[in-house]
Amino acid sequence: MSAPFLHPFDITREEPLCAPLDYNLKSQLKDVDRCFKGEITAAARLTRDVKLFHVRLVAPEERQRFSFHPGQFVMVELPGFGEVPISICGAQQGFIELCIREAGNVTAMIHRAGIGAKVGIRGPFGTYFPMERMKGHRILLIAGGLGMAPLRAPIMHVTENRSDYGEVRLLYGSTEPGQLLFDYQYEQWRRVDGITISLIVDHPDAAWRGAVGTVTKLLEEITFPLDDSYAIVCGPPVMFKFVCSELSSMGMPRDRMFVSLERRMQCGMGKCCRCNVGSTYVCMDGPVFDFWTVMNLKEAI
Amino acid sequence: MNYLGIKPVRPRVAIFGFTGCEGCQLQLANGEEDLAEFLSAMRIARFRELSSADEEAYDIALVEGAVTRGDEEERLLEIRDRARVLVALGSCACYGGVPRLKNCFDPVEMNHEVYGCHPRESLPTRSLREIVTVDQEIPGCPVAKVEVERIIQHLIWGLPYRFPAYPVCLECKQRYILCRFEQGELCLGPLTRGGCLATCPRGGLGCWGCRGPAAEPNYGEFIAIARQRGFTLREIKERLSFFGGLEVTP
Amino acid sequence: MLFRILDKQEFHSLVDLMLESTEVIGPKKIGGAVDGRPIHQYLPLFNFHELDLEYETTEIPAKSYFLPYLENLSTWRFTDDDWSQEIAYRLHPRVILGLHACDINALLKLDKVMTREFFPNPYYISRRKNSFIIGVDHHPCRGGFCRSLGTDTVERGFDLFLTDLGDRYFVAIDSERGFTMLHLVTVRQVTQRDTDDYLAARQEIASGFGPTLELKQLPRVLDLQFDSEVWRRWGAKCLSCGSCAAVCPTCYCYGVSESVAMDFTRGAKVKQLYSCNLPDFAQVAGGHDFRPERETRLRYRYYHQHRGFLEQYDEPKCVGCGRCGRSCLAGINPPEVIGDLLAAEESS
Amino acid sequence: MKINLSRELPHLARIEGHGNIHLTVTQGEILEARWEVVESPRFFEVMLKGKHYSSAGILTARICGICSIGHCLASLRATEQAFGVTIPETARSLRLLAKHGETLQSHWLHLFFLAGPDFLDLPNLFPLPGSPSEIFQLARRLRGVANRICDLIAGRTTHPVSLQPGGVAVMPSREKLMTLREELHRSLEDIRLTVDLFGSFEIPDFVRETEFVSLKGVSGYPWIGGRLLSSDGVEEAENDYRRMTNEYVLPGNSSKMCRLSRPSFAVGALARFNNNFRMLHPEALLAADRLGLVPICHNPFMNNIAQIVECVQVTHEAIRIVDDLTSHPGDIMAIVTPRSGEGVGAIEAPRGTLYHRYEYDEKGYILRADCVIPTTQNNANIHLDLAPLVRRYAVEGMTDRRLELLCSMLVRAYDPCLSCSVH
Ligand SMILES: Cc1cc2nc3c(=O)[nH]c(=O)nc-3n(C[C@H](O)[C@H](O)[C@H](O)COP(=O)(O)OP(=O)(O)OC[C@H]3O[C@@H](n4cnc5c(N)ncnc54)[C@H](O)[C@@H]3O)c2cc1C
Ligand code: SF4
Ligand code: SF4
Ligand code: SF4
Repeated sequence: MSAPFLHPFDITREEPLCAPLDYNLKSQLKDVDRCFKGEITAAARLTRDVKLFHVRLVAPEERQRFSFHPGQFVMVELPGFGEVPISICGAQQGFIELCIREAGNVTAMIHRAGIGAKVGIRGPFGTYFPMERMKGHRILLIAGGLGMAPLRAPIMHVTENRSDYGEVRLLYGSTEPGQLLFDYQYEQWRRVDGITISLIVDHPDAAWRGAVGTVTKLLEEITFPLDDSYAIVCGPPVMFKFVCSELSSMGMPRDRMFVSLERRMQCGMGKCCRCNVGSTYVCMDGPVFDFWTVMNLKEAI
Repeated sequence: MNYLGIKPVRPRVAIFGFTGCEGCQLQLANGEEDLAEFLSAMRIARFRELSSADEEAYDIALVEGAVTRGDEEERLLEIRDRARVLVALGSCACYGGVPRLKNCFDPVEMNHEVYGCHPRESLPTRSLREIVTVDQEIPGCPVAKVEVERIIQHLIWGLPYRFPAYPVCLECKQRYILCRFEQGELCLGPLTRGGCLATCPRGGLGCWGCRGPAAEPNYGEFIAIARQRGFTLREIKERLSFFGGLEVTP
Repeated sequence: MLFRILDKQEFHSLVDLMLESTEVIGPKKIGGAVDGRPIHQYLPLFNFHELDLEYETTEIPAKSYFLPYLENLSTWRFTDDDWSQEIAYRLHPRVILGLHACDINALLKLDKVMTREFFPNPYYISRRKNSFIIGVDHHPCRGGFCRSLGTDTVERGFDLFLTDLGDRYFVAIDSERGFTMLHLVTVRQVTQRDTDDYLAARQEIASGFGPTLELKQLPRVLDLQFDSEVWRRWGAKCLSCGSCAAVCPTCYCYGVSESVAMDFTRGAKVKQLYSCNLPDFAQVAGGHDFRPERETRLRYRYYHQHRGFLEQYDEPKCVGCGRCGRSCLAGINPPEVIGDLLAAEESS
Repeated sequence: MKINLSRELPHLARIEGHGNIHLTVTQGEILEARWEVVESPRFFEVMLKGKHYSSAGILTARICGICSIGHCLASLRATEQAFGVTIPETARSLRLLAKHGETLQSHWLHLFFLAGPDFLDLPNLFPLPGSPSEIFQLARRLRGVANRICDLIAGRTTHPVSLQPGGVAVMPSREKLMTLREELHRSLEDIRLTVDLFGSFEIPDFVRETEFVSLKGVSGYPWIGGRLLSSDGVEEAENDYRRMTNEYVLPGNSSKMCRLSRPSFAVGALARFNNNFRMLHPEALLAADRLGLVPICHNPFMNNIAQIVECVQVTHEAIRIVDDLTSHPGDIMAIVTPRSGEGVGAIEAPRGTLYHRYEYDEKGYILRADCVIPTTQNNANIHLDLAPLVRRYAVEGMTDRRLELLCSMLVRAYDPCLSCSVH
């Protein structure tokens, strides 16, 4: 037989190839595994094991089209080394801010990569905090430990659109004063943006003048009614479980509290199954869930 | 050459051999495709099997073989002192390996049988970690070169290497290899740490467990399965004790 | 759907034609087990005689031709301080011949995950669209329970589907390229006699099935029996070896590992199919594990097959091929585990 | 000429295992020239006791990382002799092919990485970063072919898996064999380059008459089994190997020693060549001729050259075997039924004749085992070569350093395998 009787199907040719410029658009997504190239333009140490990275997408066009919602995450790729999910903790003037704790191999390597190093970025992925729905309401922002990282994006959103929201309270607990993230911004949030900030630590040092204990203790300060408020709670599972139960006993409906789950992830696209909780993909149906949903997920916390 | 903005260091590596077959050292000279890259990624301070160069200073010591004599123990302690990172290379170094099998025989009789009235010094076989702190183990009889490369890279970065948690069975299935149990043979694949690409089952031999246990070996169920398929406890124990890495419980 | 009749001699010519110009995968006998049972696998064929359509089942499903166990996701090239990424999809057409209904049903389930989701998987799509699938009817296999799941027949997902009528095949055609392919040989229209024979053949196959499992209540039972001792009992047997997921035609979970050459000039990002029964499946940094015990992992696998997937795609993920049970050394198999669960629910 | 020299060369480099040379020369008189093996003994013969026959080949392969295939084959042969098993013809060919792979692996390793640096005046053959030398590339390619033979036939480059009692467990596919054939064919060019390279080296001119022991070739150059032959005219059956080896223990050396008609004898490439050169392939003979290797050669340094000649021989044999395998493949496994009895397996390992002997009980468990290793047989010969070598060159007024080097080169020329010899 002369001509091949089966014609190759070329996925890259079938429709015009479109780089995944905006993962939030269900646009003609083809090369889902191709990443944006991002350059680390700045890396600042926030605490002993946490650094804040500014990553600027190298291609101007990609930079322009990159958009995200607070609560979403990206996959940060070190080519030839590994890829990890990291929440976006802010984006300004063309760069993405990532707050990364040295937890294992890949994160340790990111910490070592010098300024100017190029990393891969895929995303943003996942669900986000319903900032639209919260408009006009009181908001409680509650963080424990590194939970401040995913919480920072909603804080930034609130400060940028301050007039859209009612009273905003930030409750933040950490093990020790040295572990408090973004302490250099508290003044501004307080004075300029009118956010009430309460801090608490487990193990105070000599200089610490604030409250001592766990973040649940700060909830005692809250006197206003909660049935019409919203809460975003970020932190380790034990922490948000406590906080959310406390909040609901104080009258907040469970579907007005939002938490962000962390699971092992290898793709971010609902394919590798590593993040599955029951039937739920944390990467696609989460990482942001309301507490009611979390309670109904078996093995979630 | 910079990699991700980091300049990789070329560590000084020394390779030593104790009681063993030197097959693991030999693997370092195998893997022809990237042998030049591999050897250039480090500065080989000492590799007696292949080189007469002998530098005193080194960062990483790769030690092959088990310890069966007093002088070996002394040398090991000295190497531990000098090396920043001590790596046990191969199953003999990690678990005692095949040389450990002699431990179940009477040492005096054994010596007499082989050397008559001129006995040789020989202590019970010990693995390196029974004597010194070992920073990294690379099991295998012999070690898999690809894995050695990955581990050396991790040592260069100073980051821990994570072995596959799964047992050999997964790789066996994924390579279309027929299960040895189905062929009526015994195989330690369900207990043994994967990562060898199921070399033995692929070559038509059950796994002998040279790489030590997988993350969560289920010994009890394994022995029950093997017995149910007609293997005697003697056979199962002989197999489990072969390379010294697995637990031998009745 | 269109139907035609293909003489066996013509089928032979068709396969020969395919062998001449494309890669052809088909069931091939590769040996026997100690108990004398023949062992088949889907493997590349080199001539018609290697093809054995009378096979009962294969140990490894055809999934590895769509989701290879090891697949390169991207290749990296490094230059000083910079890198580039190369992604390549498999573009060569190939014929996969002799799939049973359960295996085609399994592909349909994978299609739902891989092609119609928010993030379609181009690696899969490329392989799927480049595969010409010829299914074949067969008698029920030992250990299979496809009937209980309604996957013993298949209506879509293939190009051609053959039913053996002795000297000829009754061919169902489900694609344009299948129709075109048949033009290469002589086929004829279906006569009443052919239809009668076909229905008789189907009838005979259907009568070969044993009793079926009643699975309607299963999703609910799985929730109710979440803490059942059934899981402890079966879980204690599990070797955590991942064989079940490896041989399952619908399991698609994976892990990714990257490597870089010793001289840092090139690297690769490689995906390896994984299994939720493996100890580190749900482990995260710092060693925390969301499913640390064998029983919770075993339970999770059954959950995903029979409840989780159903919630998302309105059907269970299992096609009842029985492969997982056959390859499990510990003898953990869905009919028994599910049977125990249903019984536990009855008695509680 | 007066020379004073007291040298300990401990843990000689570029040989397999640990061995020392002791030299003491006072006023030109040799007080001591001693070869000592200090490798730790492992007692394999004891470990084998009580093991199932299926373990024997796997266990004994671990005697040596370089000649694991040789050990495995000797072990399998001993077991099969004990059980009266005849392995199928195809399995026999596959085993021989694996054996050839090992011979190439081992000889190339020795020639390039162990002995080669002496002639090139280098400490080793490691590549310089960025620019590996041409000789390194040549070595890499040749070892690559050798490794791929072992990988393909034995399932792994070191410690074979597919060589099993009764035959060989897997038959490589035709496609893979064809690729191998092409590779072998292409490697002939590299072998020619190697012949040229070694032809350009100056091989020390030292002669000491000795006895050479090897298998006796009947229809071809001998590798697996058959009668045993010495250049002094002794001939024995495989089963009577002990009359050929006469092992004895010397205090101070962990290795045993052997003797036959004289106080020492030699085994290995040179011995095989001297005893069987008539069976060589014409191309191998041509290579011998080009490299000045003439039978009967009594220069131990020429063992290196005999190895190259054998590489030519083995490559041609391997090509022929692959042709046979692709044209008439057959059964590869015989049924093995254990019975009580004893058997001997003699193999020409890269370094010389290797013997395994086992006694089995009726269930197939080993009662007694004996392994005689080539290096054990060579040790006495190495030892006895040292004094005349030192004497000859000391007279020429050679510097200490040169003399030292020459002594280590002599030891290396035998390509000793010390872990083996104190198995
Ligand atoms: C949605 C989401 C958002 C996150 N945001 C942040 C953040 O803003 N800042 C931050 O510091 N960390 C964040 N993490 C956690 C971070 O992903 C892990 O710390 C990181 O993956 C650890 O990888 P490693 O290679 O350094 O550690 P290792 O222990 O070496 O991990 C090996 C592999 O395990 C997987 N893995 C391990 N732990 C986790 C984990 N907790 N979550 C997911 N995968 C894991 C990864 O695939 C990783 O490649 C987030 C995780 C998720 C799921
Ligand atoms: S051969 Fe061994 S490793 Fe492979 S599946 Fe069977 S038991 Fe597991
Ligand atoms: S299969 Fe088993 S014995 Fe063989 S290499 Fe792998 S771990 Fe070692
Ligand atoms: S779970 Fe088992 S029976 Fe169901 S499809 Fe997978 S392998 Fe087949």
